Amino acid sequence: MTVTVLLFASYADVLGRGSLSLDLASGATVRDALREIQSMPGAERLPMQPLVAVNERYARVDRVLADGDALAVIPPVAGG
Amino acid sequence: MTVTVLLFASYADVLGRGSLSLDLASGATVRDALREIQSMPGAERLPMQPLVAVNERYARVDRVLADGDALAVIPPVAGG
Amino acid sequence: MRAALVHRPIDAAALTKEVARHANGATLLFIGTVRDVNDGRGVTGIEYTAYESMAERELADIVHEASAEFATTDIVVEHRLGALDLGDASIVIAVAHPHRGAAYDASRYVIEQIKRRVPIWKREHYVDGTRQWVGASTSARPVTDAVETG
Amino acid sequence: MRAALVHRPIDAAALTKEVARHANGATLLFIGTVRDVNDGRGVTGIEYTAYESMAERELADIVHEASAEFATTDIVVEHRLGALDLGDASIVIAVAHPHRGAAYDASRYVIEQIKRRVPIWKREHYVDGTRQWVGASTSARPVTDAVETG
Repeated sequence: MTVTVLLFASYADVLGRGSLSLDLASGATVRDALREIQSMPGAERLPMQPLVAVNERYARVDRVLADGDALAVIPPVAGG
Repeated sequence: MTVTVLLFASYADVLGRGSLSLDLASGATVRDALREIQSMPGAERLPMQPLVAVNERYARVDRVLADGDALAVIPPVAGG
Repeated sequence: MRAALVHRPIDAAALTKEVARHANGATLLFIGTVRDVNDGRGVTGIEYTAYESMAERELADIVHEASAEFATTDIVVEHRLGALDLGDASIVIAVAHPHRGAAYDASRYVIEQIKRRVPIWKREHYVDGTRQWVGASTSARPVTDAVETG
Repeated sequence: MRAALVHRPIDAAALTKEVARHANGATLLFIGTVRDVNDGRGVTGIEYTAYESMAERELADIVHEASAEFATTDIVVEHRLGALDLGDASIVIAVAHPHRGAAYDASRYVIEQIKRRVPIWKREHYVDGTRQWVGASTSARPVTDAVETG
Protein backbone atom coordinates (compact mmCIF):
# COMPACT_ATOMS: atom_id res chain seq x y z
CA MET A 1 0.00 0.00 0.00
CA THR A 2 1.05 3.60 -0.48
CA VAL A 3 0.98 6.37 2.12
CA THR A 4 1.60 10.05 1.44
CA VAL A 5 3.94 11.65 3.97
CA LEU A 6 3.64 15.40 4.55
CA LEU A 7 6.54 17.39 6.00
CA PHE A 8 6.47 20.96 7.27
CA ALA A 9 8.70 23.78 8.46
CA SER A 10 12.00 22.51 9.95
CA TYR A 11 11.16 18.89 9.03
CA ALA A 12 10.64 19.79 5.39
CA ASP A 13 13.98 21.61 5.50
CA VAL A 14 15.98 18.73 6.94
CA LEU A 15 14.52 16.23 4.45
CA GLY A 16 14.69 18.70 1.58
CA ARG A 17 11.04 18.26 0.55
CA GLY A 18 7.47 18.80 1.68
CA SER A 19 6.04 15.43 0.80
CA LEU A 20 6.98 11.93 -0.29
CA SER A 21 5.32 8.59 -0.97
CA LEU A 22 6.04 5.51 1.10
CA ASP A 23 5.32 1.92 0.02
CA LEU A 24 4.50 -0.08 3.14
CA ALA A 25 3.42 -3.64 3.85
CA SER A 26 -0.24 -4.15 4.65
CA GLY A 27 -0.80 -3.70 8.39
CA ALA A 28 2.06 -1.23 8.79
CA THR A 29 1.72 1.29 11.60
CA VAL A 30 2.76 4.91 12.01
CA ARG A 31 5.83 3.56 13.85
CA ASP A 32 6.82 1.53 10.79
CA ALA A 33 6.40 4.56 8.55
CA LEU A 34 8.49 6.73 10.88
CA ARG A 35 11.26 4.11 10.82
CA GLU A 36 11.36 4.37 7.03
CA ILE A 37 11.39 8.15 7.12
CA GLN A 38 14.12 8.23 9.75
CA SER A 39 16.43 6.20 7.53
CA MET A 40 16.49 8.93 4.91
CA PRO A 41 19.38 11.40 4.46
CA GLY A 42 19.05 14.37 6.82
CA ALA A 43 16.46 12.61 9.00
CA GLU A 44 18.95 12.23 11.85
CA ARG A 45 17.79 15.74 12.81
CA LEU A 46 14.21 14.60 13.33
CA PRO A 47 13.23 13.71 16.89
CA MET A 48 12.85 10.01 17.74
CA GLN A 49 9.12 10.36 18.38
CA PRO A 50 7.68 13.30 16.48
CA LEU A 51 4.03 14.23 16.67
CA VAL A 52 2.07 12.79 13.76
CA ALA A 53 -1.35 13.23 12.22
CA VAL A 54 -3.18 10.75 10.01
CA ASN A 55 -5.72 12.32 7.67
CA GLU A 56 -5.55 15.64 9.55
CA ARG A 57 -6.03 14.22 13.05
CA TYR A 58 -3.33 13.63 15.64
CA ALA A 59 -2.56 9.91 15.86
CA ARG A 60 -0.54 7.49 17.99
CA VAL A 61 2.46 5.57 16.71
CA ASP A 62 0.60 2.24 16.94
CA ARG A 63 -2.10 3.48 14.57
CA VAL A 64 -2.44 1.04 11.64
CA LEU A 65 -2.22 2.82 8.31
CA ALA A 66 -4.42 2.24 5.27
CA ASP A 67 -3.68 2.66 1.60
CA GLY A 68 -4.01 6.32 0.62
CA ASP A 69 -3.62 7.72 4.13
CA ALA A 70 -1.98 11.11 4.56
CA LEU A 71 0.64 10.88 7.32
CA ALA A 72 1.82 14.29 8.48
CA VAL A 73 4.94 14.61 10.62
CA ILE A 74 4.26 17.62 12.81
CA PRO A 75 7.10 19.82 14.12
CA PRO A 76 6.54 21.61 17.43
CA VAL A 77 3.67 23.95 16.70
CA ALA A 78 4.21 27.69 17.12
CA GLY A 79 0.99 29.39 16.11
CA GLY A 80 -0.69 32.30 17.81
CA MET B 1 -16.61 73.68 61.62
CA THR B 2 -18.24 73.15 58.25
CA VAL B 3 -18.12 70.03 56.13
CA THR B 4 -19.44 69.71 52.57
CA VAL B 5 -21.48 66.57 52.00
CA LEU B 6 -21.66 65.17 48.47
CA LEU B 7 -24.50 62.87 47.40
CA PHE B 8 -24.75 60.82 44.22
CA ALA B 9 -27.12 58.68 42.19
CA SER B 10 -29.84 57.06 44.34
CA TYR B 11 -28.65 58.89 47.47
CA ALA B 12 -28.99 62.26 45.76
CA ASP B 13 -32.47 61.23 44.68
CA VAL B 14 -33.69 60.23 48.15
CA LEU B 15 -32.37 63.42 49.74
CA GLY B 16 -33.44 65.57 46.80
CA ARG B 17 -30.05 67.21 46.34
CA GLY B 18 -26.45 66.55 45.34
CA SER B 19 -24.69 68.40 48.13
CA LEU B 20 -25.26 70.13 51.44
CA SER B 21 -23.28 71.82 54.19
CA LEU B 22 -23.08 70.45 57.72
CA ASP B 23 -22.03 72.43 60.80
CA LEU B 24 -20.33 70.04 63.20
CA ALA B 25 -18.59 70.34 66.53
CA SER B 26 -14.83 70.25 66.50
CA GLY B 27 -13.62 66.63 66.69
CA ALA B 28 -16.72 65.25 64.98
CA THR B 29 -16.25 61.99 63.08
CA VAL B 30 -17.74 60.59 59.89
CA ARG B 31 -20.15 58.66 62.14
CA ASP B 32 -21.38 61.94 63.67
CA ALA B 33 -21.88 63.45 60.24
CA LEU B 34 -23.80 60.41 59.03
CA ARG B 35 -26.10 60.64 62.06
CA GLU B 36 -26.94 64.22 61.05
CA ILE B 37 -27.56 63.25 57.46
CA GLN B 38 -29.71 60.28 58.45
CA SER B 39 -32.05 62.54 60.40
CA MET B 40 -33.03 64.42 57.24
CA PRO B 41 -36.28 63.84 55.33
CA GLY B 42 -35.97 60.92 52.89
CA ALA B 43 -32.82 59.61 54.54
CA GLU B 44 -34.64 56.59 55.92
CA ARG B 45 -33.88 55.02 52.54
CA LEU B 46 -30.13 55.34 53.06
CA PRO B 47 -28.34 52.27 54.44
CA MET B 48 -27.23 52.38 58.09
CA GLN B 49 -23.57 52.21 57.15
CA PRO B 50 -22.99 53.60 53.67
CA LEU B 51 -19.56 53.74 52.11
CA VAL B 52 -17.98 57.17 52.51
CA ALA B 53 -15.02 59.05 51.12
CA VAL B 54 -13.30 62.02 52.69
CA ASN B 55 -11.52 64.29 50.22
CA GLU B 56 -11.85 61.68 47.45
CA ARG B 57 -10.49 58.73 49.43
CA TYR B 58 -12.52 55.97 51.04
CA ALA B 59 -12.64 56.51 54.80
CA ARG B 60 -13.82 54.73 57.95
CA VAL B 61 -16.65 55.96 60.14
CA ASP B 62 -14.29 56.81 63.00
CA ARG B 63 -12.32 59.21 60.82
CA VAL B 64 -12.16 62.63 62.49
CA LEU B 65 -13.29 65.39 60.16
CA ALA B 66 -11.64 68.77 59.67
CA ASP B 67 -13.13 72.10 58.67
CA GLY B 68 -13.58 72.22 54.89
CA ASP B 69 -13.50 68.47 54.33
CA ALA B 70 -15.55 67.00 51.49
CA LEU B 71 -17.53 64.03 52.79
CA ALA B 72 -18.98 61.92 49.97
CA VAL B 73 -21.64 59.33 50.71
CA ILE B 74 -21.04 56.61 48.13
CA PRO B 75 -23.87 54.41 46.81
CA PRO B 76 -22.99 50.90 45.67
CA VAL B 77 -20.70 51.47 42.70
CA ALA B 78 -21.72 50.11 39.30
CA GLY B 79 -19.05 51.18 36.82
CA GLY B 80 -17.57 49.11 34.05
CA MET C 1 -0.41 54.50 30.97
CA ARG C 2 -3.56 56.60 31.11
CA ALA C 3 -7.06 56.56 32.57
CA ALA C 4 -9.88 58.94 31.76
CA LEU C 5 -13.59 59.57 32.05
CA VAL C 6 -15.04 60.65 28.71
CA HIS C 7 -18.35 62.13 27.63
CA ARG C 8 -18.19 60.86 24.01
CA PRO C 9 -17.96 57.46 22.30
CA ILE C 10 -14.79 55.48 23.05
CA ASP C 11 -12.49 54.76 20.11
CA ALA C 12 -11.25 51.22 20.79
CA ALA C 13 -8.90 51.27 17.79
CA ALA C 14 -7.21 54.43 19.08
CA LEU C 15 -6.67 52.82 22.49
CA THR C 16 -5.22 49.73 20.82
CA LYS C 17 -2.73 51.92 18.96
CA GLU C 18 -1.91 53.79 22.16
CA VAL C 19 -0.58 50.63 23.86
CA ALA C 20 1.16 49.21 20.77
CA ARG C 21 4.92 48.80 21.01
CA HIS C 22 7.25 46.41 19.21
CA ALA C 23 8.28 44.87 22.51
CA ASN C 24 4.71 43.62 23.05
CA GLY C 25 3.51 40.26 21.77
CA ALA C 26 -0.01 40.38 23.20
CA THR C 27 -2.66 43.08 23.27
CA LEU C 28 -5.88 42.54 25.19
CA LEU C 29 -8.91 44.73 24.71
CA PHE C 30 -11.82 44.53 27.13
CA ILE C 31 -14.94 46.29 25.90
CA GLY C 32 -17.92 46.60 28.24
CA THR C 33 -21.17 47.23 26.39
CA VAL C 34 -24.78 48.03 27.30
CA ARG C 35 -26.82 44.81 27.36
CA ASP C 36 -30.47 44.50 26.45
CA VAL C 37 -31.33 42.43 29.54
CA ASN C 38 -30.24 42.72 33.16
CA ASP C 39 -31.65 40.56 35.94
CA GLY C 40 -34.38 39.44 33.56
CA ARG C 41 -35.61 42.97 32.73
CA GLY C 42 -35.54 44.42 29.23
CA VAL C 43 -33.13 47.37 29.09
CA THR C 44 -33.30 50.17 26.50
CA GLY C 45 -30.33 52.26 27.62
CA ILE C 46 -28.15 53.29 30.55
CA GLU C 47 -27.14 56.62 32.06
CA TYR C 48 -23.70 56.64 33.68
CA THR C 49 -22.77 59.24 36.27
CA ALA C 50 -19.74 59.56 38.56
CA TYR C 51 -18.08 61.38 41.38
CA GLU C 52 -15.76 62.50 38.65
CA SER C 53 -12.71 63.80 40.49
CA MET C 54 -12.57 60.78 42.79
CA ALA C 55 -13.34 58.34 39.98
CA GLU C 56 -10.45 59.66 37.91
CA ARG C 57 -8.14 59.32 40.89
CA GLU C 58 -9.26 55.74 41.59
CA LEU C 59 -8.92 54.81 37.91
CA ALA C 60 -5.39 56.23 37.87
CA ASP C 61 -4.53 54.32 41.07
CA ILE C 62 -5.81 51.06 39.58
CA VAL C 63 -3.82 51.52 36.39
CA HIS C 64 -0.68 52.22 38.42
CA GLU C 65 -1.26 49.17 40.59
CA ALA C 66 -1.70 46.96 37.53
CA SER C 67 1.38 48.46 35.92
CA ALA C 68 3.51 47.66 38.97
CA GLU C 69 2.04 44.21 39.56
CA PHE C 70 2.19 43.02 35.94
CA ALA C 71 5.25 44.93 34.72
CA THR C 72 3.89 46.93 31.82
CA THR C 73 3.26 50.62 31.30
CA ASP C 74 1.05 49.90 28.30
CA ILE C 75 -2.35 50.19 29.97
CA VAL C 76 -5.04 52.64 28.90
CA VAL C 77 -8.59 52.87 30.26
CA GLU C 78 -11.48 55.06 29.20
CA HIS C 79 -14.87 54.97 30.93
CA ARG C 80 -17.75 56.77 29.28
CA LEU C 81 -20.35 58.83 31.17
CA GLY C 82 -23.74 60.10 30.03
CA ALA C 83 -26.60 58.44 28.15
CA LEU C 84 -25.65 55.24 26.34
CA ASP C 85 -27.69 53.13 23.94
CA LEU C 86 -27.76 49.35 23.63
CA GLY C 87 -24.44 48.05 22.34
CA ASP C 88 -22.55 51.25 23.18
CA ALA C 89 -19.19 50.75 24.91
CA SER C 90 -19.21 52.05 28.50
CA ILE C 91 -15.60 51.06 29.10
CA VAL C 92 -12.56 50.00 27.10
CA ILE C 93 -9.43 48.64 28.76
CA ALA C 94 -6.40 48.18 26.50
CA VAL C 95 -3.40 46.30 27.86
CA ALA C 96 -0.30 45.26 25.96
CA HIS C 97 2.55 43.13 27.26
CA PRO C 98 5.42 41.07 25.91
CA HIS C 99 3.58 37.92 27.12
CA ARG C 100 -0.07 36.97 26.95
CA GLY C 101 -0.50 35.58 30.47
CA ALA C 102 0.34 38.90 32.09
CA ALA C 103 -1.83 40.77 29.58
CA TYR C 104 -4.88 38.70 30.56
CA ASP C 105 -4.13 39.02 34.27
CA ALA C 106 -3.58 42.78 34.11
CA SER C 107 -6.76 43.34 32.10
CA ARG C 108 -8.79 41.25 34.52
CA TYR C 109 -7.28 43.06 37.52
CA VAL C 110 -8.22 46.44 36.11
CA ILE C 111 -11.87 45.58 35.38
CA GLU C 112 -12.41 43.79 38.70
CA GLN C 113 -10.98 46.71 40.68
CA ILE C 114 -13.04 49.21 38.70
CA LYS C 115 -16.21 47.25 39.47
CA ARG C 116 -15.26 47.26 43.15
CA ARG C 117 -13.89 50.73 43.82
CA VAL C 118 -14.54 53.41 41.25
CA PRO C 119 -17.43 55.73 42.18
CA ILE C 120 -19.45 55.41 38.99
CA TRP C 121 -23.17 54.65 38.95
CA LYS C 122 -25.61 53.60 36.32
CA ARG C 123 -29.34 54.03 35.94
CA GLU C 124 -30.97 51.51 33.64
CA HIS C 125 -33.94 52.47 31.50
CA TYR C 126 -36.38 49.63 30.93
CA VAL C 127 -38.74 48.70 28.14
CA ASP C 128 -41.70 49.40 30.46
CA GLY C 129 -40.63 53.05 30.77
CA THR C 130 -39.26 52.83 34.31
CA ARG C 131 -35.67 53.42 35.33
CA GLN C 132 -33.61 52.35 38.29
CA TRP C 133 -30.17 52.86 39.81
CA VAL C 134 -28.24 49.62 39.72
CA GLY C 135 -26.67 48.53 43.00
CA ALA C 136 -23.55 46.41 42.99
CA SER C 137 -22.66 44.01 45.76
CA THR C 138 -19.89 46.11 47.24
CA SER C 139 -21.90 48.23 49.66
CA ALA C 140 -21.60 47.66 53.36
CA ARG C 141 -25.22 46.50 53.40
CA PRO C 142 -27.86 45.87 50.73
CA VAL C 143 -29.50 49.00 49.42
CA THR C 144 -33.02 49.27 48.06
CA ASP C 145 -32.60 51.34 44.96
CA ALA C 146 -34.89 54.21 44.26
CA VAL C 147 -37.41 53.30 41.59
CA GLU C 148 -39.12 56.00 39.60
CA THR C 149 -41.41 56.09 36.66
CA GLY C 150 -39.50 57.49 33.72
CA MET D 1 -18.76 31.37 15.36
CA ARG D 2 -15.98 31.26 12.76
CA ALA D 3 -12.30 30.40 12.43
CA ALA D 4 -10.10 31.06 9.44
CA LEU D 5 -6.55 31.23 8.17
CA VAL D 6 -5.96 34.40 6.19
CA HIS D 7 -3.18 35.62 3.94
CA ARG D 8 -3.85 39.34 4.47
CA PRO D 9 -3.87 41.74 7.43
CA ILE D 10 -6.50 40.98 10.08
CA ASP D 11 -9.17 43.62 10.64
CA ALA D 12 -9.71 43.59 14.42
CA ALA D 13 -12.57 46.09 14.22
CA ALA D 14 -14.44 43.87 11.77
CA LEU D 15 -14.06 40.88 14.09
CA THR D 16 -15.31 42.97 17.01
CA LYS D 17 -18.44 43.85 15.01
CA GLU D 18 -18.90 40.23 14.02
CA VAL D 19 -19.35 39.12 17.65
CA ALA D 20 -21.42 42.14 18.74
CA ARG D 21 -24.95 41.43 19.90
CA HIS D 22 -27.17 43.36 22.30
CA ALA D 23 -27.29 40.36 24.62
CA ASN D 24 -23.55 40.69 25.26
CA GLY D 25 -22.10 42.86 28.01
CA ALA D 26 -18.43 42.00 27.49
CA THR D 27 -16.28 41.73 24.40
CA LEU D 28 -12.71 40.52 24.67
CA LEU D 29 -10.21 40.95 21.88
CA PHE D 30 -6.89 39.13 21.99
CA ILE D 31 -4.36 40.39 19.45
CA GLY D 32 -1.08 38.55 19.04
CA THR D 33 1.63 40.66 17.43
CA VAL D 34 5.16 40.17 16.15
CA ARG D 35 7.65 41.16 18.84
CA ASP D 36 11.07 42.67 18.26
CA VAL D 37 12.83 40.33 20.69
CA ASN D 38 12.45 36.60 21.36
CA ASP D 39 14.70 34.66 23.73
CA GLY D 40 17.03 37.63 23.78
CA ARG D 41 17.51 37.80 20.01
CA GLY D 42 16.53 40.82 17.91
CA VAL D 43 13.73 39.89 15.51
CA THR D 44 12.96 41.78 12.28
CA GLY D 45 9.97 39.75 11.07
CA ILE D 46 8.26 36.35 11.09
CA GLU D 47 7.05 33.99 8.38
CA TYR D 48 4.03 31.89 9.36
CA THR D 49 3.23 28.66 7.55
CA ALA D 50 0.69 25.92 8.29
CA TYR D 51 -0.65 22.52 7.42
CA GLU D 52 -3.62 24.53 6.28
CA SER D 53 -6.40 21.99 5.97
CA MET D 54 -5.64 20.44 9.36
CA ALA D 55 -5.05 23.83 10.98
CA GLU D 56 -8.46 25.06 9.86
CA ARG D 57 -10.09 21.91 11.22
CA GLU D 58 -8.30 22.25 14.57
CA LEU D 59 -9.20 25.95 14.81
CA ALA D 60 -12.84 25.11 14.12
CA ASP D 61 -12.77 22.36 16.75
CA ILE D 62 -11.30 24.72 19.34
CA VAL D 63 -13.93 27.38 18.65
CA HIS D 64 -16.69 24.78 18.97
CA GLU D 65 -15.24 23.48 22.22
CA ALA D 66 -15.05 27.00 23.67
CA SER D 67 -18.58 27.72 22.51
CA ALA D 68 -19.93 24.64 24.27
CA GLU D 69 -17.86 25.11 27.43
CA PHE D 70 -18.52 28.82 27.90
CA ALA D 71 -22.01 29.08 26.41
CA THR D 72 -21.57 31.63 23.65
CA THR D 73 -21.63 31.37 19.88
CA ASP D 74 -19.94 34.77 19.55
CA ILE D 75 -16.38 33.63 18.95
CA VAL D 76 -14.36 34.51 15.85
CA VAL D 77 -10.70 33.71 15.22
CA GLU D 78 -8.45 34.67 12.36
CA HIS D 79 -4.81 33.56 12.11
CA ARG D 80 -2.62 35.17 9.51
CA LEU D 81 -0.05 33.28 7.42
CA GLY D 82 2.83 34.59 5.31
CA ALA D 83 5.49 37.23 5.97
CA LEU D 84 4.71 39.57 8.87
CA ASP D 85 6.56 42.68 10.01
CA LEU D 86 7.14 43.86 13.58
CA GLY D 87 3.87 44.87 15.21
CA ASP D 88 1.70 43.04 12.67
CA ALA D 89 -1.13 40.97 14.14
CA SER D 90 -0.63 37.23 13.61
CA ILE D 91 -3.87 36.32 15.38
CA VAL D 92 -7.03 38.01 16.59
CA ILE D 93 -9.53 36.24 18.82
CA ALA D 94 -12.83 38.05 19.41
CA VAL D 95 -15.19 36.70 22.06
CA ALA D 96 -18.40 38.29 23.29
CA HIS D 97 -20.57 37.08 26.14
CA PRO D 98 -23.30 38.40 28.42
CA HIS D 99 -20.78 38.23 31.32
CA ARG D 100 -17.13 39.19 31.49
CA GLY D 101 -15.81 36.20 33.44
CA ALA D 102 -16.84 33.75 30.74
CA ALA D 103 -15.51 36.07 28.03
CA TYR D 104 -12.04 36.08 29.62
CA ASP D 105 -12.10 32.32 30.18
CA ALA D 106 -13.25 31.53 26.65
CA SER D 107 -10.65 33.83 25.10
CA ARG D 108 -7.89 32.28 27.18
CA TYR D 109 -9.05 28.77 26.34
CA VAL D 110 -8.93 29.50 22.62
CA ILE D 111 -5.41 30.97 22.60
CA GLU D 112 -3.96 28.27 24.87
CA GLN D 113 -5.43 25.48 22.75
CA ILE D 114 -4.20 27.13 19.55
CA LYS D 115 -0.67 27.33 20.97
CA ARG D 116 -0.88 23.66 21.88
CA ARG D 117 -2.61 21.99 18.94
CA VAL D 118 -2.89 23.95 15.75
CA PRO D 119 -0.26 22.97 13.14
CA ILE D 120 1.13 26.41 12.41
CA TRP D 121 4.84 27.20 12.42
CA LYS D 122 6.86 30.36 12.42
CA ARG D 123 10.33 31.20 11.23
CA GLU D 124 11.87 34.23 12.86
CA HIS D 125 14.17 36.54 10.94
CA TYR D 126 16.87 38.11 13.09
CA VAL D 127 18.76 41.38 12.96
CA ASP D 128 21.98 39.46 12.18
CA GLY D 129 20.43 38.15 8.94
CA THR D 130 19.83 34.57 10.13
CA ARG D 131 16.45 32.91 10.46
CA GLN D 132 15.20 29.98 12.47
CA TRP D 133 12.08 27.87 12.96
CA VAL D 134 10.69 28.42 16.43
CA GLY D 135 9.96 25.30 18.44
CA ALA D 136 7.28 25.38 21.10
CA SER D 137 7.37 23.19 24.17
CA THR D 138 4.64 20.82 23.02
CA SER D 139 6.73 18.34 21.04
CA ALA D 140 7.22 14.83 22.39
CA ARG D 141 10.92 15.62 22.83
CA PRO D 142 13.05 18.74 22.41
CA VAL D 143 13.92 19.49 18.81
CA THR D 144 17.03 21.25 17.60
CA ASP D 145 15.69 23.66 15.06
CA ALA D 146 17.33 24.02 11.72
CA VAL D 147 19.35 27.21 11.57
CA GLU D 148 20.21 28.73 8.23
CA THR D 149 21.88 31.85 7.07
CA GLY D 150 19.26 34.08 5.50
